[in-house]
Amino acid sequence: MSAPVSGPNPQQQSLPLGFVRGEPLLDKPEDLYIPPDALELILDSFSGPMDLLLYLIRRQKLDIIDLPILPITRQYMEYVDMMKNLKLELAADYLVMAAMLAEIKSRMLLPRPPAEQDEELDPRAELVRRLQEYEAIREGAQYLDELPQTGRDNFVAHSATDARQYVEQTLPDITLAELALAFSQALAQAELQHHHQVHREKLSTRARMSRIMDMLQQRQRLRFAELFDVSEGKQGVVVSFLAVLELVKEALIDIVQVDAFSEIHVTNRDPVYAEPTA
Amino acid sequence: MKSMLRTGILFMQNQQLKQIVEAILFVAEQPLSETQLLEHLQDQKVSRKQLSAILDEIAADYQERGVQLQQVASGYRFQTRPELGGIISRLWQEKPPRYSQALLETLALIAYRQPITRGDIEEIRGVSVSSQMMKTLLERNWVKVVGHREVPGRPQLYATTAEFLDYFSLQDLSELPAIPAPAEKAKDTGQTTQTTAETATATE
Amino acid sequence: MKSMLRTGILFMQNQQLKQIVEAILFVAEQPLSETQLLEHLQDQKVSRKQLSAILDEIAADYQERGVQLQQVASGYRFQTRPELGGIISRLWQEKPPRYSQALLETLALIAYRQPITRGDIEEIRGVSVSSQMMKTLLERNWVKVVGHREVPGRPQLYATTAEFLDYFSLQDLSELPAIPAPAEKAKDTGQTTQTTAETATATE
Repeated sequence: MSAPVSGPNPQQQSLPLGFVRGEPLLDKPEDLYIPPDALELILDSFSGPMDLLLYLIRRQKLDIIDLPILPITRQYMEYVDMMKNLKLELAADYLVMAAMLAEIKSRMLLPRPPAEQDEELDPRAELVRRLQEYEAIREGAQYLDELPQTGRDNFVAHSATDARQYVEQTLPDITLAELALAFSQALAQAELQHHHQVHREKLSTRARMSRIMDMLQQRQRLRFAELFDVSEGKQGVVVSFLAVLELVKEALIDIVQVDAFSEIHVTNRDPVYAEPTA
Repeated sequence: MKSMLRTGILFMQNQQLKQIVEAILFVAEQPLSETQLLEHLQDQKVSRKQLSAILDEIAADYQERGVQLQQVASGYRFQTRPELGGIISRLWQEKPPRYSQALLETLALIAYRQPITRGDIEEIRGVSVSSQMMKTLLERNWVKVVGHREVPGRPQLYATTAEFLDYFSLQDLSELPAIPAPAEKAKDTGQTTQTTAETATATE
Repeated sequence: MKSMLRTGILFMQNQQLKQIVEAILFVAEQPLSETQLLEHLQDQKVSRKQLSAILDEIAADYQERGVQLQQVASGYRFQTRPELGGIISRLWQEKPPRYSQALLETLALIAYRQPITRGDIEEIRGVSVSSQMMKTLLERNWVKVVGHREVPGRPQLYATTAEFLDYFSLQDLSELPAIPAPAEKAKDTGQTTQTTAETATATE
């Protein structure tokens, strides 16, 4: 509200209308005569009814604040009438504005009781406000257009690089805790699925088998006696023995005894198994 | 002697840091903020202050060159000197896009009066805003929906994005040239005007 | 006097040409040959010799910078200093993905129940084990085939590797955390947590 919109500013007046196919469309239709075939061009050149309205005001070097509603409405209607004949669908928004102008005009022409006059606002006020705001925004649009634009005025600079070859493929990390948790979850799952007792029995031998294989993984050769832990009692020894038999049966380990009554050794089966040809 | 050596090492370090920052900015696909640069320089143990000084030095080095260091909303990037735009754009067959008056006005309304609804835009421009135009602005990532106005229909509120500022080589909205403040609505109080202006500043 | 002026103009022209060549090279998506550059500089009336000199000057200017002018088969382009590759590559470094629960459980079963066949794992987990998952574990060198079970089909027996132990900083498998029996697990949550926490600390 601080910036009064000045009417007779030739600089501003020449700016807004823009170009129709390269031709400046400024004061050309001075007498409002528009050749019918040019109408479409003119329609294209206005970005809307406010644009046209502003053009008409500026062309007459009139002040928006003191909007001379009668001549402007008349001129505006002449434009709209022509549009109606030719390009009705394009003119829809213009018709709304025409109706608004007509309403303001009629309200201004009608005499009003003096009491009402004080309270009621100038019927032009809302239109004036919108025109002022529109004019400000058109100024903003102008500024935007003048700002340096990427791809028009400046270009982003890039350099090639050989650095992509140094990108390492990172593999997911796991912690021991996660591994242990996953194991207990897998077991819990198994508990739900298998009959309790059968499961237990089966696991104990298999667990012992794994332990023997584990031991053989660390050391190629174990004394037979090392496979048994006396503290486990008879049952433990039996489980260990069953595990050894199972492993032998599955041809995972060899049992070696050089001489009769000499120490029995358990060895890992041929390491050839580790090779893909196995 | 010792201090000379130390100065030498510092110089080396500084030069190498400059090289790194420069190289990273030239290969990054997007502008990089100081924070992003610091992240990439974790191993080099660079302070924000040091980085600022390096960026200043680089900017000075490129002052008279064909490309320059430019700070935009989302960070730093190298871009060509503005006055070379004409020559460089000729490298490409296609002409740079020219935006219609209608699109520029819509964009200006969103930029200067954000957050704003499509209804607000239509009221000021006196014309219905086509869905195609809003789609263009959204697809270009210049504009985004930041919320809804709590009135019947809950219309979407639009605001501009960092990409919008980047495109126009702006750091923030306050760099937009000022335009007259919106006049108060005939029936409303002056409150409206002030709120709108404040919100616009606070948004980015 | 006149010659000084002329030198001044030449200097100006030269600097501007350098700016243009530089900017074009930084914006072009491909390396540009001298011929291509000359085409782009038609309006500037540059001779091939002049262009060569300009390219030499630019190359010298960028000698110690983060990016350098590089001549490759198809022409000139700017490229980052070779020794910065490692640092720059961080720009594209992605956060490591995460293994699925299925993979973790499979690995855990192999670790705790080796030697074990895929069929065994499937039986315990109640779902089929994908070949992709086994491939991942084999490629990671955490798991290897240690033999075959002598049953129809001779299924492969899987066991963990030395790399697996190294990865988890274990001396041998007996150091794997003890697992609470499934039945106890429900009641004894406190214990589980503690074990987990300890192991986690030890791993890092």
